[in-house]
Amino acid sequence: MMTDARTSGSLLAMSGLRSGYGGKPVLQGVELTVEQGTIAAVIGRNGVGKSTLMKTLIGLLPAMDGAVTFEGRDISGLKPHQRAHLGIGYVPQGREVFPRMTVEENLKVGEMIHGAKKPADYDRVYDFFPILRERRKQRAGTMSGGQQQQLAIGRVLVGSPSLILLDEPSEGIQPSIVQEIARIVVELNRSMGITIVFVEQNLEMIRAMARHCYVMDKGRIVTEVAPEQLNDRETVRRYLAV
Amino acid sequence: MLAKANKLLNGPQTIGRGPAFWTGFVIVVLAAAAYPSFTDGWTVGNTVYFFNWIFMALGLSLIWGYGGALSFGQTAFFGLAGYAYGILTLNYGSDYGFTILAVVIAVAISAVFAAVLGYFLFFGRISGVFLGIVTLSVTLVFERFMAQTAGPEWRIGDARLNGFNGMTGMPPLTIPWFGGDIVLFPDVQLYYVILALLVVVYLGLRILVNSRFGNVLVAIRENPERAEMLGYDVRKYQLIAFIIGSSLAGLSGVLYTSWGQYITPSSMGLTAAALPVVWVAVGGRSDLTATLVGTFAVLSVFQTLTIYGSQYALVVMGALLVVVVLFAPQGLIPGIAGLSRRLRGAR
Amino acid sequence: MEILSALFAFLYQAGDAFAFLVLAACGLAIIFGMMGVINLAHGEFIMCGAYVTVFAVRAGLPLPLGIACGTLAAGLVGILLELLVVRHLYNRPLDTIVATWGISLIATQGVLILLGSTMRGVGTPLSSFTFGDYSYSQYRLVLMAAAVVVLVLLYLIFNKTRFGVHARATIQVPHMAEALGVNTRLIYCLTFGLGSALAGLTGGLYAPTMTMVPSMGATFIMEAFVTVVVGGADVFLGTAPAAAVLGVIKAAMTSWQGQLAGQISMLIAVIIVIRVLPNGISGWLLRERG
Amino acid sequence: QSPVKIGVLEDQSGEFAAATLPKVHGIELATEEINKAGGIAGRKIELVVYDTQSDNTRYQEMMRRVLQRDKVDVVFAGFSSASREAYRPIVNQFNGLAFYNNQYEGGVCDANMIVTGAVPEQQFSTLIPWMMEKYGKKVYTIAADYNFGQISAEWVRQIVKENGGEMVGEEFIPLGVSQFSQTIQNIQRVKPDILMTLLVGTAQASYYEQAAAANLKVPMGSSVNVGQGYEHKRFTPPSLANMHVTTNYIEEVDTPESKAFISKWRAKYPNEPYINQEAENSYHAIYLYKQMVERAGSTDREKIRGVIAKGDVCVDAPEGKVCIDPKSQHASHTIYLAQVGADHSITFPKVWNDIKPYWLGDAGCDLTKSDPSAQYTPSNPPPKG
Amino acid sequence: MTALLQTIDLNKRFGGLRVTNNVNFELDEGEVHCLIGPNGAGKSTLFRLFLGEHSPSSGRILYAGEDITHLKPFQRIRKGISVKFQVPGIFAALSVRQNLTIALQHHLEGASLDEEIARLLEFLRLTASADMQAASLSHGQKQWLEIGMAISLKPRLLLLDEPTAGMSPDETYETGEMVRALNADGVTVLAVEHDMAFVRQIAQRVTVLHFGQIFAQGTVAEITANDAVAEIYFGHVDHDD
Ligand SMILES: Nc1ncnc2c1ncn2[C@@H]1O[C@H](COP(=O)(O)OP(=O)(O)OP(=O)(O)O)[C@@H](O)[C@H]1O
Ligand SMILES: Nc1ncnc2c1ncn2[C@@H]1O[C@H](COP(=O)(O)OP(=O)(O)OP(=O)(O)O)[C@@H](O)[C@H]1O
Ligand SMILES: [Mg+2]
Ligand SMILES: [Mg+2]
Repeated sequence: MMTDARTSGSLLAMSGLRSGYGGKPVLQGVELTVEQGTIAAVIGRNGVGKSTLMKTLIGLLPAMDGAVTFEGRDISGLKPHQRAHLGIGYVPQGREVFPRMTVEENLKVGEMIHGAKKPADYDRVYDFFPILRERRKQRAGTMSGGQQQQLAIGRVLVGSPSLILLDEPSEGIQPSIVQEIARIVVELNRSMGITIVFVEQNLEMIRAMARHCYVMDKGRIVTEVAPEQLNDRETVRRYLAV
Repeated sequence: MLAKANKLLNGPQTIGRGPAFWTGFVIVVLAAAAYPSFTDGWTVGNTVYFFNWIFMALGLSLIWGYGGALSFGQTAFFGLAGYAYGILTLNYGSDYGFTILAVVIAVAISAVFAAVLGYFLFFGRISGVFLGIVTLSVTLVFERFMAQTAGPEWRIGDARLNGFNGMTGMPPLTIPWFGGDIVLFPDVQLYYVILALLVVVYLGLRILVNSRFGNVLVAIRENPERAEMLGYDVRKYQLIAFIIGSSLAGLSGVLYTSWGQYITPSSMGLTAAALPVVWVAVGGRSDLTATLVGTFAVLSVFQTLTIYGSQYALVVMGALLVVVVLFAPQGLIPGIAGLSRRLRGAR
Repeated sequence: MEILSALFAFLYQAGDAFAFLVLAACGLAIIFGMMGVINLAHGEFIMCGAYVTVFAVRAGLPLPLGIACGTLAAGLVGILLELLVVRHLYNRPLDTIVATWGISLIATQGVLILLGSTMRGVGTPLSSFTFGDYSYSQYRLVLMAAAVVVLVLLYLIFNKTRFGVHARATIQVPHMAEALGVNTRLIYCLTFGLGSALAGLTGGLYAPTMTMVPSMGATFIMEAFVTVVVGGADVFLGTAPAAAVLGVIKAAMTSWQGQLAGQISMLIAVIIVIRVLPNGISGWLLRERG
Repeated sequence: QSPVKIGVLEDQSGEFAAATLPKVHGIELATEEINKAGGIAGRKIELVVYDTQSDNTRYQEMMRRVLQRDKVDVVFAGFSSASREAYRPIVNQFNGLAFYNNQYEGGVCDANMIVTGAVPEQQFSTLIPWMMEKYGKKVYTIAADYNFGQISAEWVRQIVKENGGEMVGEEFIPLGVSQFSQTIQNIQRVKPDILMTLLVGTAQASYYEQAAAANLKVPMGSSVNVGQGYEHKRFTPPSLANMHVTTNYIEEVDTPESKAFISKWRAKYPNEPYINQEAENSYHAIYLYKQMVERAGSTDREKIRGVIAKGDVCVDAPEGKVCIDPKSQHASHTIYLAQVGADHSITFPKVWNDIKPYWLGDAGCDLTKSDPSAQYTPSNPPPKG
Repeated sequence: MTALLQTIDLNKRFGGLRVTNNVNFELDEGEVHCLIGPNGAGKSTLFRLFLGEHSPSSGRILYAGEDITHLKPFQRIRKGISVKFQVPGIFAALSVRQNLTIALQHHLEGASLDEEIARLLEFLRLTASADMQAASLSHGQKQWLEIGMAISLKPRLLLLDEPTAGMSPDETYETGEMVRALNADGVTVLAVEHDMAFVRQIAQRVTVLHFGQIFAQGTVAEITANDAVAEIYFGHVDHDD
């Protein structure tokens, strides 16, 4: 567990966050606070800016306006690798594994989270995703879609991040492993206090994992719903219907 | 019919559309037509010389800019057609406008060779840098081979290949005319012929790239797998583009040869092979207009530098290239277009 | 003895061609093969290494130290260029053709203006040895050994070190490497610097055997590109076998039919190899490995 | 009075710059001297200089420019034979007059051209018999694989045969080749008495260093080294040791005329790496032209050719007396045999005076009668008749 | 014979790995068939074999009774097969409109082409983004665009590899309705999916692939009730919503 002072405070906070592509903002002023040690889901329709938010948090997109604070420190000006060194892990939408490197080498890159200050824990990752152990020497580009997704998740776990940003982790994964991932995430959160922010469409997974669920629309967080409420078709319609 | 032509001329694959652009186009063509009356003989002949190269650049724009296949071998076709013209005219003379026929045959020869080479390349699924290196190798094989044909045994009919020193003595273009052929030395008459040819080729290519064919070509550039999965025979389209582009290189070669009555293996060497790539990349490869204007601009700027820059010319040229690439990522012409749009927008 | 002498002669020639191809290509294998930067100024890095080596030796340093200076100088120039120019072009590899062509023009002509059209060389060290009917230069054996050492070192650097893994990750999916904590700017810079330094090393090694002129790099560039491309995407599984294949073909054809045949046969071998293996030799070696 | 305009197209950058820069200087030096002394028939000389960048297409562009726009009276142009062939059609088209001041493979029979460089019959008919007498009869040639090398090799072959020698090998090297291990081995195999090296360009010059490193010590002969590329100055001794070159001039020539010339040169260009034969050719070519114009009373090409046809256009050049042969419009020369020592010092074991460019005239080229505007070789001579 | 697509002893090996293992699969004309199975079971590989992107190590593929094993991919497409890949394959630098044009120009031109594009854009909810570069669409939008291109070909057989990945439940539902509508028009559909709600919505038959072999086949109900399938694929909790 982390120190007490931190457990109670907010780990990650966004205020008035705006960012986008080619001068056109997609995020229109995101306000969100994520508590240390929580699991927060972001949901919303296609194209509202969920992935844009994740990219802005890790720094792949520069913020046009507003601020991101992490552990009480403004990180808006930091480069992605500097943010990673503070312990933020990012699993992008669409996997983005290093295709011409082996599975093992892909995992190796993940060691740099925390600036490689923490010992890398391969065994844990291999235990979570046995296929990765089996295919250690296969080139990542030739793995199946779901296998790549597992690799992308495993890759950040190697570096023991203190915050993980997950963009649609269940995409392309078979149901039993979706459940497994949900279980793993909750377990990591519980045993190591890792904070998780994830974007997801799979309501079941949200229900299984999330403690908070934020709805995004047109580049803003418009409301919070309780994860249990997602059982309710009407709620879902309201926030996610097209 | 007219609507269709209009659509093809103004399609999504080319920049510049609408009345403003075409008014500009007409003005430029008219200005070009009037130009010889305002300038001296050297400038006219020299402008023709620049025009000669543009066909090759346009061809590369088609193959590379639109089709996504970087050919480093434009000069192979340039040289092939140039030599073919020389051999034909040295053997059969230039009477009765034979030179025009020789142009046609020479370009056809380069088209046939492009078809054979292109078949070998595209049907062998060679792509990317591999394509670049194979085409470069082909042109270098030509160069090395032609360079050693100095001996008297290397002759075809009356035409001696003459090794590295190059082939000379071929006649300039002639047009059969009542009361004697018109000989097109690099002068006003040749200027108009080439200008007309350039306008025709430019418009023709514009129509081509905005047609269904052009759509498929850019699709292949973007994602050949997807294009194939939409039912297009990727290899065939690439081959056709390659043949057309290479024939245009052949046309440049013939025009160059007849212009200076000279063709040499070094026209197919490493430096020569890199030049079209540089012109096209600097101008803006994925647009015909940009390529045309860019090539002309690069040629004139480089020549001007050579004239006035003394030994610093090459240094300045190099610096210009670096600067253009850094500050106009889309190429010079789209870069300028974008800048002016932004300036207008800012106002 | 006749046969032994002829056999040694052939091996020596093939080894000589191999060394030339490997050393010409190794810097490019990184800059082009790995980073995708089509570096037409590769020859000028070689020239830089050669010139600095010659200056250093003339200033009194022993040749190996001179070569080290040449390597270092080319590496530093590479890093500088990376910072100023190449850095901005990673996502536009084709534009690197133009930029590096420009750099090459500046370098060649700049050196011509500054240092004159030619310079006195340093002379080949070591002496000759005789085997059978022929006498050979010992220094050429050093070149062959250097080629092998460079290959082994590169293999180790890129496959066994953290830097190597990070470099490959950066080159394949840069933004992801960055997001995982790799300082990609630094990696790019160092990788480019390494490639340039290797070119400089080649220049330094060959400086004692060649005439020193600003355009000397041009004699390497064609061979370098051909070797890298025939090798294919994987630098180390590619460059070495490609150099071996091309080296043997070139040596055999040269001794049988002369230099022109050697050159042309090498180019034709390139065309054929690529036709048969459209992804280069390493693409073929890796095809089934998954 | 309007000046006499002389166009100068030489490669001041690129591959050939090393050998060509002194040519420009030679022209400038002569021009300065003549202008100081009152010019050509009272008219000052004005130079129009362009850098052709060792690029044939630049010759085409710039030759048209000097003739058509700058309207020069005469052009001094070209280093490589290819560049000469590139501009020759243009000179013919505009009926201009061009000086080619370069040692070359010979054979250009063209009324628009005046050649002041040495040609094979001048260099080989002197060098080869001398060397065969001294070293032996077995000759091996390595030559650049293009016109210059091939035609020169043809000359070597012919002269070796005429003098009762034997060719034991011939090898042609493509331009740009810089690695010679195989060639060195081939030479060792046949053990020639004499090695003729007709290599061209900076890449091929690497041969000497590599041959020396492999301990190949056959006496060498050449028509291009030393005189053109001053390799004995650029290479580390003893890589060029035992090289023999026939040249019409190099800065080591130890005559009072030569010494005076060198001191004038050094005063103007103290940093010149070397004053080679092409530099001297270019220098005295200006004086030849001056004499022609003054005697013709005009810069008109036909009038000038009328003067040449008299057969007595001669100047006293730093090398000695130089005259223009009316049939071929080539120059006669003093030929120095330069021998390179182990420390790369030069000695001159023999000097031939007034060697004529006889071959073209003997073979049937007579520009006083007709102008074929062609280039011939021994195996492709002018048509008889 | 009603089989539109049939494989006979189909095998595919990558090095030592047998990814497709003696598959004898039949797809009936007119049905909507779902292919499910664990990650790495070989579903996408099977698709690539159908399309000719991979050539089989052994075995044959028949389409409408004709042996297409050795046809080139584009030739198969021309016979009426169309596909949406797992990883969206679009023409990134071209506008959304051009992407669709390229797919539609096979059988349409002029005004009717423009009309059809407008209709499709509306349908795909991409009207507002019509002139944007396809590269700048969000992940879900790219999926839509690719589906649009696939159906533009008016295929007889439509292959969909994870068409709803990254879509919200509602969008998934709509995609399902679209598939059913196409099927009603006579298009045969073969879809790979991990989203069981979607499978339930559209599938008339389901095939489970495991280690490159057909593991089970049947209706959705049969498959979900199959314990062995639950073991390898669904996991323990079954659910309903
Ligand atoms: N590279 C880009 N360039 C320009 N615009 C972009 C780019 N990427 C995304 N956009 C635009 O930004 C908006 C938000 O995209 P984003 O990827 O954040 O959506 P999302 O909420 O993650 O959707 P999905 O659920 O489909 O992944 C979209 O309208 C998209 O068109
Ligand atoms: N080129 C290749 N080399 C080696 N193995 C490969 C190659 N391509 C695929 N594989 C392996 O084949 C197996 C099947 O992959 P495939 O992509 O068909 O799976 P899938 O069923 O589509 O899985 P998913 O649901 O995860 O998309 C995987 O184990 C994969 O790693
Ligand atoms: Mg997204
Ligand atoms: Mg799959």
